[in-house]
Amino acid sequence: MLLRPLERSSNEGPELKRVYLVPNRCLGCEECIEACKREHDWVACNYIEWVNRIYPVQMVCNHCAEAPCELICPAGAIHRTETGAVVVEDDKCIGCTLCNIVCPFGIPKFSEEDRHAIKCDQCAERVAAGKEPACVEACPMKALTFAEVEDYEAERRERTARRILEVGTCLRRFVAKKES
Amino acid sequence: MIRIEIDGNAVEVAEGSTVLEAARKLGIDIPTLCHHAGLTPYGACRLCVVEVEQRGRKRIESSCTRPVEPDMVVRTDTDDLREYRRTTAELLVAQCPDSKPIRELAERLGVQNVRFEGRGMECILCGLCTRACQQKIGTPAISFIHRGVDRKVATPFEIQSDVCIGCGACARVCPTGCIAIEDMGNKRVLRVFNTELELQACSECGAYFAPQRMIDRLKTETEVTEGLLTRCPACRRQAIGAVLRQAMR
Amino acid sequence: MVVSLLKLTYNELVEQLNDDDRIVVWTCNDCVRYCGLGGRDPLDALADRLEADGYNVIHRELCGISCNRGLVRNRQTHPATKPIYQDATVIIPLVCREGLETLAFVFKKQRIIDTVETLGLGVYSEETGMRLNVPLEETGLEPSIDGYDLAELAEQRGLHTGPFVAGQKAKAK
Amino acid sequence: MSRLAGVTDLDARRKQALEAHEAAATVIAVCDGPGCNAAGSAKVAAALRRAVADAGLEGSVQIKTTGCHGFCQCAPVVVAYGDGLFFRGATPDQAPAIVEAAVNGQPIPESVLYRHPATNEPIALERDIPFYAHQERRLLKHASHIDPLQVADYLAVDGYAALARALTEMTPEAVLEEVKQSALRGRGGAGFPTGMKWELCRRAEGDQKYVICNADEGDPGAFMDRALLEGNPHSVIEGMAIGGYAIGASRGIMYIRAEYPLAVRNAALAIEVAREMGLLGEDILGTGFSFDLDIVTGAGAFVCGEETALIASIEGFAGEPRPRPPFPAQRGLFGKPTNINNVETWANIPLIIRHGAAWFSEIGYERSRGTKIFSLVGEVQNTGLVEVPVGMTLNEIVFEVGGGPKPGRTIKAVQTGGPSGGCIPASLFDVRVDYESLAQVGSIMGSGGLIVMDDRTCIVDVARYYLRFLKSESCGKCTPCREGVPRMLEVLDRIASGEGSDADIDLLGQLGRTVKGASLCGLGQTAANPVLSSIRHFRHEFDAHIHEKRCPAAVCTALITFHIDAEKCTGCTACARACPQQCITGERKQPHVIDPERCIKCGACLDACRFDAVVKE
Repeated sequence: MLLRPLERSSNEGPELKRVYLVPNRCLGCEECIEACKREHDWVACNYIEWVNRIYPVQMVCNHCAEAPCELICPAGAIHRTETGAVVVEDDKCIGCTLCNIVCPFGIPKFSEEDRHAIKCDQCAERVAAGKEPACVEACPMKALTFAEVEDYEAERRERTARRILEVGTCLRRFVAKKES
Repeated sequence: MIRIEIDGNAVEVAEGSTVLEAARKLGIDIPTLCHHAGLTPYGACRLCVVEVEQRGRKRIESSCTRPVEPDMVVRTDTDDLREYRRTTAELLVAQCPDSKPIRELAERLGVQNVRFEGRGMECILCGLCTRACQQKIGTPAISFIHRGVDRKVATPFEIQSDVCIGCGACARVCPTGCIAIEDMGNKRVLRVFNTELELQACSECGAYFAPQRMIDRLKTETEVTEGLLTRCPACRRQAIGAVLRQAMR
Repeated sequence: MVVSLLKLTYNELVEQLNDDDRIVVWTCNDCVRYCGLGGRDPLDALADRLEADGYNVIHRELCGISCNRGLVRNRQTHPATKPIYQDATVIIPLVCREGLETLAFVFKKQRIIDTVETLGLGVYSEETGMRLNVPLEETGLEPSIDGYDLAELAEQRGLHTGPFVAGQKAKAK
Repeated sequence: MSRLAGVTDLDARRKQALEAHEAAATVIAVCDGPGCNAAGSAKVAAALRRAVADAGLEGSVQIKTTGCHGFCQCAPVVVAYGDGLFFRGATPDQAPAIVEAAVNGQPIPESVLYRHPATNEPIALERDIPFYAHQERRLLKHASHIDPLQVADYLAVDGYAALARALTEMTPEAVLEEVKQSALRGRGGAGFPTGMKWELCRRAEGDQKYVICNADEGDPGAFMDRALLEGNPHSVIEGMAIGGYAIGASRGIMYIRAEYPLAVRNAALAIEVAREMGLLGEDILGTGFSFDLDIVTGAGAFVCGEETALIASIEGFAGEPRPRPPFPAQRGLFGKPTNINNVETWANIPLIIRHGAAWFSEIGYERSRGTKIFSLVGEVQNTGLVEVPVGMTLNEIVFEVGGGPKPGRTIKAVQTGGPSGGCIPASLFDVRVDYESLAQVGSIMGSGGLIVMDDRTCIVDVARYYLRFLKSESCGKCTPCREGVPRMLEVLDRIASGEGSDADIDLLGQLGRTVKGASLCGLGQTAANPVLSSIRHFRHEFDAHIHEKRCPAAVCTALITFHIDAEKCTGCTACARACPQQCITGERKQPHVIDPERCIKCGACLDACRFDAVVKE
């Protein structure tokens, strides 16, 4: 009864936008969390994790394809919207917390006050209005981007290429010196 | 789509929806206790009763269970209905005199004084917990026992349940909040159901984070890597964060 | 990183508050966090203590970079927080001097309690914690590679290391 | 028993049965219904067999045990055919005399002779007894001819002829049309037209359909369905098979409450026999129609008589009603279209098919046609099972069939429809007993319980009795019924103990309206009827309890006192010896006195006194 068959084909449909992080730009100022709170009735659904207690990494729902939370939710309260976001329907949630335990990233929370699970809905209203999600807009360091995979990868390729170029220049100079 | 009339307003709703859903779409407030959008309708609290007129015949029905049909005329606020709701609410307060949500609801429905001696219960027998447990979680750990005034929610034989996974859905759907779940050390205690469950310790930080039975069940029902399930969500975030930091410079 | 110390103790802070004040406790989440003055834990500890002592804390604000005028002004105008700042009478900032001035610039109507003294720039590391390396001129200290210990500085100058209230929850009056 | 290949086989078997019957010169039928059985009918039957053997009449006299004849007042009842000599209250000692009377025709020994209660005239023949004479017995016509365990007896009275006719001569539509034409209405209480119900189920889409026989008769004082199932189970089986044919259902279920072990046994044996004979199962009578029956025993919850609760119970869930719609005809047992009728309705079907809709509907009143069986009980001369045309007036039923009140009493009211019905006062006894007329006076037809109350019955006490019953039978699912009924009982208890006020009557009205209006199922929706109708018709009795602190019928213990009339008391000490509280004192041969402080009002002294000296007020 609990597990419904894996029937959804995730790779079809329109290109979907996601929130991506450039970790070394993140200061850990938690502006994203505050922005999320303000957007979602003072309950944030994203986290800043401190790796080795120094490096901040912003953690937000990945809206996985074949999302475990969506598959495990016995009440059918978690579903995928047209924009590809995996969201909780508050009034259908029965509060079993299975989504919280099953998420490989440990993202969904449970609000004891409102009695339903809380997770990122990718600011559905804002996105529908043509804006970026609150966390992306609020990030003062522009460490977060809201983009389709292709666009984000293109930017990332460029970043890496630039680094290789820099390293390459260094190396060439170093090698040239040695040879001479 | 089916077009029906509620309190003089026409509304179109999808086939298979209930009168309650149609009324809420119109912004008409119908009080409910045993209704939950995620669970099958039950029609037990009878607070959501409405008058349904069809082919000239009027009937009183619970709006949460009544599917819409074409040419239905619904009235949600007649004198009779108000009396039914008020009396039912008064009976509920008499049943659970100490329950704050029930008192508030009764006040809203116009109950001024309760003319009956309290029964001192905390549970209003709305069946949300049993439905969540049986239909959704799929482990019939709790159900109604006895009948009439003796009816109550309990595990079989009112002893430690051997199927409860300790998810706590029962407590969270309860409108009166009478099911308490406490985590004490390595035990999760559901005192009203005489049930104690062992909690799983996180393999990283050692914190107790979820009942072992729940984890065992998730292991059989999901494809999530097993190592992850034995970590608490906070440690999972840490682990993934470290990976991200490494991978995504 | 900017190195700051507190000018006031908790008792001196509450002397400046009235019973009918509607208080916002504000913190920056950057340098002051490393100095042990600000960030989420000191914010909650202070706000809890104030509430326990009967003060009307209407909001707790964590503004990641409080010396950024845009971000601060954003709080003032955001639909979710706008009514709060229209209502508030006092802001208790847990920020550096720079942040304090930004707050004072943005929030004209509120009383902003002067809580910190900024001493200069420093470096944070896991082993040594925060140390002051490049003091401001008015401190009269020489720049130093090893840096100055904050506790010692606080003692010398009559200042206080943070936080106002240590992390534990305050007891009721 | 060999399988019947076709209708000719069936006719041959029927002929055989008739011949066997004609061979026996005299048949003595001993009623073995629950009432007579409790009165020792099994011993009487054994004694009769011995007497027959002793007299050497084994060839010509046959002893038969049958289902309930209906006249429970005279239990155990023995009837001798051909003339129909009637023996009341037979005992084993009387067996030789009964056999002798049966063989020779007359005379009936005085001790088992029936006498007219009013005129004291001896009546020898069953058909002359007013109790039977005023009835229109159709379903019960052969009650005293059929041994439920002998299918031959049923075949001899044209049993299974209707099934054969339906299967071979009629299309399912024609059967349906016949039932619709007959205007038969559900005998379980609500009176929904049976034909229409069948048609809804027939029209519903589904690969599998079910017909269910509701034999969960739970009304206090009602035993019509029990008598039918115990006495003539084949008629119900035949009706269900015809219904299955008309509806398109191949499976049937009899839901019988476990408190009726004899009904369960007889029905199970009858099903087994019918199956062996090929009247149930695959390819019935070679017509290609298949229909099979199972028995499910209920655990005796009154609410399981409600259709949806009954279905839940069969499915293995707790017997709790479900909201309708969807109606069982749309989604019933296991989600399939299901038709539920009660025992009496099913038993009527073979008669309709055999004799035609016109025959069935020639009697009755307005929209209610045919006959209805009532169990007439309470404070009336003739108690038992009576079958009368629907629409007979209560007067006729109570005074002509029932023989009127017991000596020295007056009849006050009749409760119809059991705990779901209402009290009808004697002033309204010219009301016709049909679905619409009863509803007009605030009661319902119900499944057929008629409880007669006389001047020694307290209406408040009766209402309390029904509420106590409903309180313990409410499943507890919905709030108004679970909480409202016990609260109404609390208020009535208050009134019965003399602490009531006028506000309590208003409170009862308010609670009653809510329980009636807002409850989920039929149990709750009718639970307030006894109280509301009592208040409506007997307000003066409630007022007497509230204002005068007096119970007019001297029933409510808090409001009555016992004292001893000194002039009548002879000082025999019988009362003092009977008193469990030992609160009656007095010298031998001197008038005794009851200590009112310690008296618990049990009435033991009243029963013990032979001089009418104990007075209850």
